[in-house]
Amino acid sequence: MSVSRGTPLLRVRDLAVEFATPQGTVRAVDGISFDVHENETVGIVGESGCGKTVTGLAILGLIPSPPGRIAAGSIQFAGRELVGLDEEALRAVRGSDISMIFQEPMTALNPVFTVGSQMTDVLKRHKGLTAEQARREAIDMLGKVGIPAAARRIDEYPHQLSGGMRQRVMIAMALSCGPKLLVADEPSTALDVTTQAQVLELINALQDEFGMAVILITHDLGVVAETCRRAIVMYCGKIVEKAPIEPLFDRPRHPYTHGLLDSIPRIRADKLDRLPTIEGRVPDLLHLPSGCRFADRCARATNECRAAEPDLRRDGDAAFACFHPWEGAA
Amino acid sequence: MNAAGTSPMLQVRDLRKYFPVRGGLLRRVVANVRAVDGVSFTLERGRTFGLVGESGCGKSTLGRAIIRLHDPTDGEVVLDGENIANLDRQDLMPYRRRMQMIFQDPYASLSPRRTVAQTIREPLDVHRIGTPAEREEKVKMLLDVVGMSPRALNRYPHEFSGGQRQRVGIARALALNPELIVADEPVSALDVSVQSQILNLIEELQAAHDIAFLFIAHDLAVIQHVSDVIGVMYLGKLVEQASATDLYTDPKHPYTQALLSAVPVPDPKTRRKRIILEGEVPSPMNPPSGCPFHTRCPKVMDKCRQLAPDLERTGSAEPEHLVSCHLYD
Amino acid sequence: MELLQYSIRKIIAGIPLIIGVTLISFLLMVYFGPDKTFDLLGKNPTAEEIAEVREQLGYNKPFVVRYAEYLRELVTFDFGRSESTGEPVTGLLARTIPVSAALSLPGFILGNLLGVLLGLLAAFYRGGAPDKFIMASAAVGMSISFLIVIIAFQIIFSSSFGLNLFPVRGWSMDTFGDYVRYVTVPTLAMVFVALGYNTRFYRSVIVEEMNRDHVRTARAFGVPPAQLYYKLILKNALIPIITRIMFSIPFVIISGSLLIEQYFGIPGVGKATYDAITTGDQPVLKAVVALTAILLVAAQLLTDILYRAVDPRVSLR
Amino acid sequence: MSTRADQLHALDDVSGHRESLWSKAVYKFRRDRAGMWSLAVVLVYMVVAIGVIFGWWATSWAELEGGKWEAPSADHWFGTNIIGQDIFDRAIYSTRTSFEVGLVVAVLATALGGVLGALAGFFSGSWIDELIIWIMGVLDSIPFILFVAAIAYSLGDTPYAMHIAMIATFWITAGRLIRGEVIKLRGQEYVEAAHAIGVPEVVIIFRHILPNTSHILLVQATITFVAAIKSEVILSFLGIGVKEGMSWGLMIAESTREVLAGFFNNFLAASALLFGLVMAFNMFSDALQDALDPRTVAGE
Repeated sequence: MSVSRGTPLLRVRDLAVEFATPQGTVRAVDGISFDVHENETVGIVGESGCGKTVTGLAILGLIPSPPGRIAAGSIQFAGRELVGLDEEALRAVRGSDISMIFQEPMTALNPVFTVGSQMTDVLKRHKGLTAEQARREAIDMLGKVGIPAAARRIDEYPHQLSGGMRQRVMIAMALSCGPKLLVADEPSTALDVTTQAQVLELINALQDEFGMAVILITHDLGVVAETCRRAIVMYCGKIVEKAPIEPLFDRPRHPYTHGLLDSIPRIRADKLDRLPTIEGRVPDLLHLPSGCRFADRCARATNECRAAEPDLRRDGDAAFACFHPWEGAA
Repeated sequence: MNAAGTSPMLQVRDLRKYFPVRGGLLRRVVANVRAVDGVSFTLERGRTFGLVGESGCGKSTLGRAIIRLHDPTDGEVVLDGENIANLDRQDLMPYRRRMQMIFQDPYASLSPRRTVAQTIREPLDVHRIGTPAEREEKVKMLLDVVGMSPRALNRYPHEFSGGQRQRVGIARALALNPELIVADEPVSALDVSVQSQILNLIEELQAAHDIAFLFIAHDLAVIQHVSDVIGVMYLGKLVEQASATDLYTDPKHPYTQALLSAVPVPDPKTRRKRIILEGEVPSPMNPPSGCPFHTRCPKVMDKCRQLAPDLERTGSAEPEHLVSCHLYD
Repeated sequence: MELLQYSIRKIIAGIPLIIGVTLISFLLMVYFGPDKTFDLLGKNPTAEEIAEVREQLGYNKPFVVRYAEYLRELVTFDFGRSESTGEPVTGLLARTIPVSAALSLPGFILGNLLGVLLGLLAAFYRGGAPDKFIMASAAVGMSISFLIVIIAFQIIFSSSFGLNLFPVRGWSMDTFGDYVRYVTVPTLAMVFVALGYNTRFYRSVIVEEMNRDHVRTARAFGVPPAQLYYKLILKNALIPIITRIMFSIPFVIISGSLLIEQYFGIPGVGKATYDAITTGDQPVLKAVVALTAILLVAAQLLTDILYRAVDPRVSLR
Repeated sequence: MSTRADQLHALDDVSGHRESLWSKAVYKFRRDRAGMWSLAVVLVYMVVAIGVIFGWWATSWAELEGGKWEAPSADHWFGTNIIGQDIFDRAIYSTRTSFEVGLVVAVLATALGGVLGALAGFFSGSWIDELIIWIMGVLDSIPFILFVAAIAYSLGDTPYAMHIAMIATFWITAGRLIRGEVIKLRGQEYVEAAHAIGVPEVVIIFRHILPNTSHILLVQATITFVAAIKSEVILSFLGIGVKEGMSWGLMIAESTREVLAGFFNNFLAASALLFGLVMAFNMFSDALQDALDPRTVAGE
């Protein structure tokens, strides 16, 4: 592992995000902590409703408020606290130091402005370029993300581009001001398999070129395995396990990670008759069980698990929140 | 049922479904979207044919045309020796009992204002099967078969999770004891941890009731897991068809190869070389001449641009392995 | 060229609408409208006199023939003379329509402009005190009947019980000063009545646009709020705004405000039409209905062309 | 199979939320203070209207009980009008007229709009749809007041001319909304599932599709109710609305001859009662719409 253990680029501590709903307040993210170092790719994996997207939005201060708010915790970016920063200061960070790309390439771009106008806006604002310079820079960026005939396409509108192309435009926009951190929220989920491969390859290539850290938010364990160096597994707003990729996929400690990895169908020569499963379903955030949130679905759960919530336990490079983890390295 | 025991249960022959695009003042047909453009395959009783392809390739349309949710433009759908592609509503009714569908979106596939019991009973009511009391019994039995408690009977769909709703949808499909079920992306809208439950359930039911499945999905791993035979679709056509193991170990068509190599594998130790396809899928309104894949094919030849290849046997050892590619002429 | 072709197609496509509007209106006039025969006759008319008047009025012809005549009049835009006053119908329209337009347009424009502004303001402070205040005021405004507003404003601004600043009723456009004196109170009433509805509508349109994914994208790239609202959101919201405004224009011009014209005694086309309905003055009614339908088709065409200018996704093909 | 099934049975009971769209809406509505207050006011008006129907009060609205333009007193709370009728009684009696017009028009117009809209939506693209859209376009193109005036005038002899005219125009909004919603629902998978089972089309429309638009119809009915009340007043004022009985519009028409002479009681009484009802109903309608909005009901 070549991860530097100096000051992390991003330091999240005890972050909690709450949403007010008619039925009561929901903690979508409940006290999570993690670091992201320069130039590394960290995956945040989990099923819908686990809080992974909310975590991404919180880093950029984009939690829709109302009904949401950051209830507790700290987010430090390059040593600077972002929680509690005023809007104007946050705006200076967004799109310049930290960028974000979203899941839906079809709706994430403004339909009534050209690709060029949306890109040059960002460049003019954050880098103070003239219209002329910004346009040249934008064409350059579009070329870098592999858009053919960029000088012509820059004047097109989003609806004239395919889904894959739009996601490339989003990436070009996100990288145009040279961010140190890119938050990519399911960047390839809405795309077809072959286009997904193109986009992931592109993010990987550009990460090396631009030297930035990437937080890749996804539900797809395959995507994490192929692109990330470390991963954080979330369940019901909590981190259940975080570890470098190889031990995580080889020897998952938390029963949830373990079950998830077992249960996904894989392409393999020898067909399995039955898939191992995780029984039951993800609990509703409004009606969380007491104790460990996974206990109801866990074959290893004991009364201890139903009584108290396990803390995240450190084990070398990794950490997991479980009283009865699977064995570590043999 | 059929006297000729050797003939397959479902035969699809050169099936086409075009959606007309109307334009101009008189709303004339100015173009056709060729969603399904000449597809043929057969499916044996109790087996699973997996249909895989990217969005817009026509796989869902094909499934819906087979169970007559769409009226096919051309071609035959032969169920036990009877071509049902052109039957009218009335004549189709007996066949509706024999083929059913499981849908993708567990939130949209159940009528929100109807209870679970009403939903599962509806097919029995429509086809007037048994007495009301027998129908009640059958509904309870079906709920048990899909692994749900009788307490669910008088509840509404929104009270259940996605996986449970999908179970109700499966119970509804089973109510008429169909011989064929078209399952259109039945797990893609579910959470990862629930997908395997539903896949297992489908396989159990198939084994218990000898049901043939047409299983449609975009996820190659899911398809490979459930299918006996897999067909790969591209732009309304089948480009390759092979047994599940064969397709994985020895993909022939350059598109299949690219597709397989693009699937992210949840195993960090296998860093394979991906085949990255250039460009985009052409519009089905205006498909390219010759081979539909030639615009993106890394191994394109002159011949591919003019002449459309047929879906044929290759020289490989496996007799059921068909591919539509000039590389193997 | 593309625009011309499109316009021609649109106009042809509008024919069924024009036919429908004229047909239904004409049916109503012929079968349910008042019979004017005896209005034109003296006491104790003879059978011949009756027949003659009916002939003159066209009452004895089959409906189809009369409707065909109507269509011919529509194409030539010659509707003959008013049966009540004998004035040529075209002259009557030329006299009354400008009055109605001059009466309604200031209120219409102000009502929409203020509505957009208040809508933006409310949307910007969504959930906050300014939003609540604006929306509560809009709800109150919407709940007061137009009729009450007119009467109340007349009392407040024009009577000796109030400010007594403006004439109680009547109309004059001889000088600009006259125009302002007569148009102010009606305009205030129209703005007051329209503002509640407009503010609500524009706020909901803007809020809808605020919730779109691309707005989140813009925020994620640090777009400041002013630019977000006045450029990114407003341009997207223009489509429903244009639709609302364009489809109101024919009614603003043609029917003006019947109630205001009636109450303030203003000789506009709304009042003329109302009089025509009560007296069964068919030539006038036929002209007004035909004109409304034609203007609506024109408004539709114009709206589509404006869409094209605002939204690149709209194609004229 | 049984062991696994048992596990799942156990889990069925854990399943969290049991609220339906309607029970959630009721829950949300009851927490909406403005909504509850407005509902209370509407109910008070309704009781007043019912009392008039059963002859509990305001029975002497047409009787000459006092002198011309008497000031408010213990006998005549709002004073008397030009011929000495009790203004309070007349205003109270008019509540019944408003409610009757509002209810009849709201229910029938919404029902008509629902059925025609559903037909158009379900058969969208076919001639049925084209025909219904054409009718909607045509009726929309005739200036509203003139249209109502024309029908009301032409059917002058029947007491329901005004109702018919309003229904003929007010159904269009509901029709458009329902058509759009049905087009959306028609593509839903549960409708496809019904087709796959072989359920007849009529049954699909009325059992599977239309019930899922009921929240839209309900909100639309409240909006139509308000529109009908307001239109009734204006039409009665113009002399083409209520012919028999009493209405706030007729009172206001009466008052126009009085206000310039400085007698405001008639005008104020009618205006205040009209405003109170419309305002309360508007707020009720808003609260209902909020409570039934599926986007907020989803509670995500």
